[in-house]
Amino acid sequence: MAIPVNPLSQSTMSSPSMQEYLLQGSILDSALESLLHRLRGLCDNVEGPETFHDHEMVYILRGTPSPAILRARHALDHPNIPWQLRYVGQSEVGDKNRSTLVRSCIDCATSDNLSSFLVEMGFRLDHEYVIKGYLFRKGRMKITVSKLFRVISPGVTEEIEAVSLSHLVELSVVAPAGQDAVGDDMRSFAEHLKPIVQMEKMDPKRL
Amino acid sequence: MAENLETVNSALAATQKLRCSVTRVFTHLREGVKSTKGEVSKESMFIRQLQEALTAVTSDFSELEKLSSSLHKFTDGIPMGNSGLLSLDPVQDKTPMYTQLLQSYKWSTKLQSHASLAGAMLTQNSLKRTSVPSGGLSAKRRKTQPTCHATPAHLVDNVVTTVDRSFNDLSLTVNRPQGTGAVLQATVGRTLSAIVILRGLLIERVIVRGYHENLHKDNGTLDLWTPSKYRVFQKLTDHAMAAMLHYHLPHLPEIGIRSFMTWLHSYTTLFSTACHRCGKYLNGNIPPTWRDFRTLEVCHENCRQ
Amino acid sequence: MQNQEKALELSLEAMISRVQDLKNSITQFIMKLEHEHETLDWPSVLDSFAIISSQINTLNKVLKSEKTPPLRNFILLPLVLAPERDEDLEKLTEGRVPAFNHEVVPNYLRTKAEPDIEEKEQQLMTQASQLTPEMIQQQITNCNRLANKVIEIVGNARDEWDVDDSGIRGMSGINTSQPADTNALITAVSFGKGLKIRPVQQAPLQQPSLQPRQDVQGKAPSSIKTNIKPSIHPYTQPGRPGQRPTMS
Amino acid sequence: MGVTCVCQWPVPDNKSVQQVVDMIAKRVELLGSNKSGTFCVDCETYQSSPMMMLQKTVHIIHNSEQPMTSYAVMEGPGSAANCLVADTMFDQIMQRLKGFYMPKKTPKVESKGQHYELGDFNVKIGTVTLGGHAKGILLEIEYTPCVVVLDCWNLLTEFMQGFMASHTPSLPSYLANRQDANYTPMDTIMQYLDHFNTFTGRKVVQQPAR
Repeated sequence: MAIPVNPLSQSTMSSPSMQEYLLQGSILDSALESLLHRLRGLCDNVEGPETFHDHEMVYILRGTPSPAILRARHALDHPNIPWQLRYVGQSEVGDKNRSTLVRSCIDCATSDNLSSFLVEMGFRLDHEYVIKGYLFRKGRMKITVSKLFRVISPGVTEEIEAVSLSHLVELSVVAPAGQDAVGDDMRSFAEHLKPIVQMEKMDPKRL
Repeated sequence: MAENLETVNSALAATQKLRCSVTRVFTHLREGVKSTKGEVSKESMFIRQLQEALTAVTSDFSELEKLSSSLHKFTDGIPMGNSGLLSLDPVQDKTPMYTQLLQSYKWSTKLQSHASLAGAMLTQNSLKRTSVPSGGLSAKRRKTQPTCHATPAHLVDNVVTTVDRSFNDLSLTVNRPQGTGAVLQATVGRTLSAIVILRGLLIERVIVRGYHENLHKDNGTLDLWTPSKYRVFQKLTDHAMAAMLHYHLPHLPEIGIRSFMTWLHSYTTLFSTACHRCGKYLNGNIPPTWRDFRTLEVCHENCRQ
Repeated sequence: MQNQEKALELSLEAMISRVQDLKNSITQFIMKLEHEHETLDWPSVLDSFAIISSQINTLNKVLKSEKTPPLRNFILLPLVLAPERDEDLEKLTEGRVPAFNHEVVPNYLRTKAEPDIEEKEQQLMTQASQLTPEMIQQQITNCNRLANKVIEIVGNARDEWDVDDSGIRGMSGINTSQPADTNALITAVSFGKGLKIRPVQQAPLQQPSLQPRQDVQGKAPSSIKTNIKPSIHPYTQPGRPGQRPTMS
Repeated sequence: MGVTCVCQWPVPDNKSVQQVVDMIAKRVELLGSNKSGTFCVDCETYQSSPMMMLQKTVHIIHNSEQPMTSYAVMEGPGSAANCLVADTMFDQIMQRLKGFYMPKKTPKVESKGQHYELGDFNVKIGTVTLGGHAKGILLEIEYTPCVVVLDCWNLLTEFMQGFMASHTPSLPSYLANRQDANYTPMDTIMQYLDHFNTFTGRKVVQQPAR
């Protein structure tokens, strides 16, 4: 998939960092078709969704006060496009008024020696997974419907097994901090997906 | 029909007769008056005989004319074959085929005459693109020429693959963006890449770019027009055009391609070989871009003379 | 007298226009049936029926209205029958009745039903008069019972149908996603729960799903780490603490 | 992008850096080259925090020729220099790792100056500054059409002799190891890093490049 690198991202360097607004849900494989059908109708992709097949490796650097976690991701179906390095901050659930999960995030495109570089920086591979699915766009919203696979033997992305019988559904927007109107847009879009899938702000800490 | 045949026969006979009498007139005139001393009787006899002969001619001629006038009706359309029959079509306004036919015939005759003129001129000032003398092989050439730009695709592929295999650091790939015409992407070592446009097996255009320059446009199609941004490769494109003309062998297109590729392949050492004449690498900040067509000798463009 | 004539004229006009409407909609319907029978769907047929029946209703209303003088009291008397074509009549009837002759007049001007129908009616009347009141009562109850039964069946069928429908709707709320799966997927993506590299090679007998999942923050057994590292990142090997070269 | 050689031009004791730069610029202009803008290469250094077991250094280098790219070069004992090519967002990620990698106290090194074009050659004359103080001169000579060092080193040498005379460098040791590989902008960065390291007086552990 490789979220395209925004060449204008540099201009935002001085401004407060980018934030990701996120809603999550899941859909059983059996009902996948009806969800895709609805998304096809709702979203901007005229020629159906883009597909992606990515391998994500999560690296961790232990230390005080808290470990640093970086996610390295690369597309298995397009080996030539850059790898993606992603920093994801703590998720803030906020109060009832806030319609989505908000977390700071930094996306960075890199060359393919990323994993060895991270290891040399002292990071250790924490876990890895393969993710395969569809990507829809609606304005600046990004909707992914994807299946998560666990990697059976480390580093071998061909031998995989599904984590569950459901597809993960994520609705996200990356925007400069403080644009809470984004959340309302997302909330109203999520309404359109009911009752097939229930998009909610899931607090991972409570799960 | 038989009637006509008879008339024709008699007309033929009359013609023969006319011919006889005319011959007689001329023989008589040729013999002339035997002696110059001039007996009046002899002279007058000569004149009388001539008069007789001439009257015979006139009568024969009038007879023939009579016969031919009776034949005229029939012979009208015949000599022009089928097209003559077209002219008999009474509704000319609706089917102006005959007039068009005449027009086109006129034009094709004109074309032919112009072409033969041009051909004559060209043989006088030949460009000497080929090593074969133009005179002796004209028959052979006429046979081979039409085929070399309409070579079937698999033959082109075969030739390209054999050339591809014969050089280690020259790789060729064939594209056919517009159906029939093949476009070769040639990569020479890690020095340059070139696009060679073929028509059949004849090279039509060559463009040379750097090894790391894009051969494709943003939309993924081959970029056939943008020149290289590097001076060296712009120069090389010029040289390649010259080489293309030099190796132009319409009757042996395969050899043409092979020799062109051999020449192109010699550029693997573009940056690593010094000029053979002046012994330097640079001249005007450009490496030796010239390779002799026959010996592949390396030199700067300015050192050639 | 004049008033009566005026009323008659008005009511006739009204009737004629109603009948004209009715005729139009019937022709439209026939056209529909003839030309669009391939694409025709049930709702549009029902629409046409509804139009026709409403028009018949209004026609009946016109006939029964108080303003309409009792038409029964008027007499139509054919004075002359003519076997020739009558252009005016033909135009008036849109070509259906070309001449006012002996053939058509009895059909158009009759006031009674056809004889065989009359006969059948008579038969039924005699039959009815022969029945005893008890039998009539019995038949009425029978009929009612049957009707009730049919109503019940139809009602049941509709209830079942509704249940099915709501079942589908209900399912999409309940069964297209499972909260457990949602949680599993989100924890996996966020913390790698269930994705940690496990010593599959060392424990081939154990089912992967039965393995205890490692704690997110907890340290994995060192044997596992060292076994996995070299296979992924051979460069990490030289960098051991003990081998650090001295800096000058 | 083509084969590039970065080399140092010595500054004699009796002249200032600026004087020497002007002298070189004059020579290059005499060759017939055109000024085509300015350039800047800067380097920021992060040091791993003492609690980490291994002492490691990460240099973040930017080159104005590739304005959207950050080069992160990792140097550490016992490991070869490893260079990650990333976009500029990597700088922000480094800031998030404050607990582990701290920017070094020493000021930023950068090489800044004029950019000249001469046919297919590019010449950049850079003044190296360390926290605002001019420290020396770095010349960058690029031959754009060629991507293999082995092929065009002689040619490049001939070109450099044209205006550098006795200061013409020999093949940089970094390039010597990658003579046959395709040249990448990263290779230019590594050469700059080597030179920066000598300017800052850091100990340079020459590692075989990958």
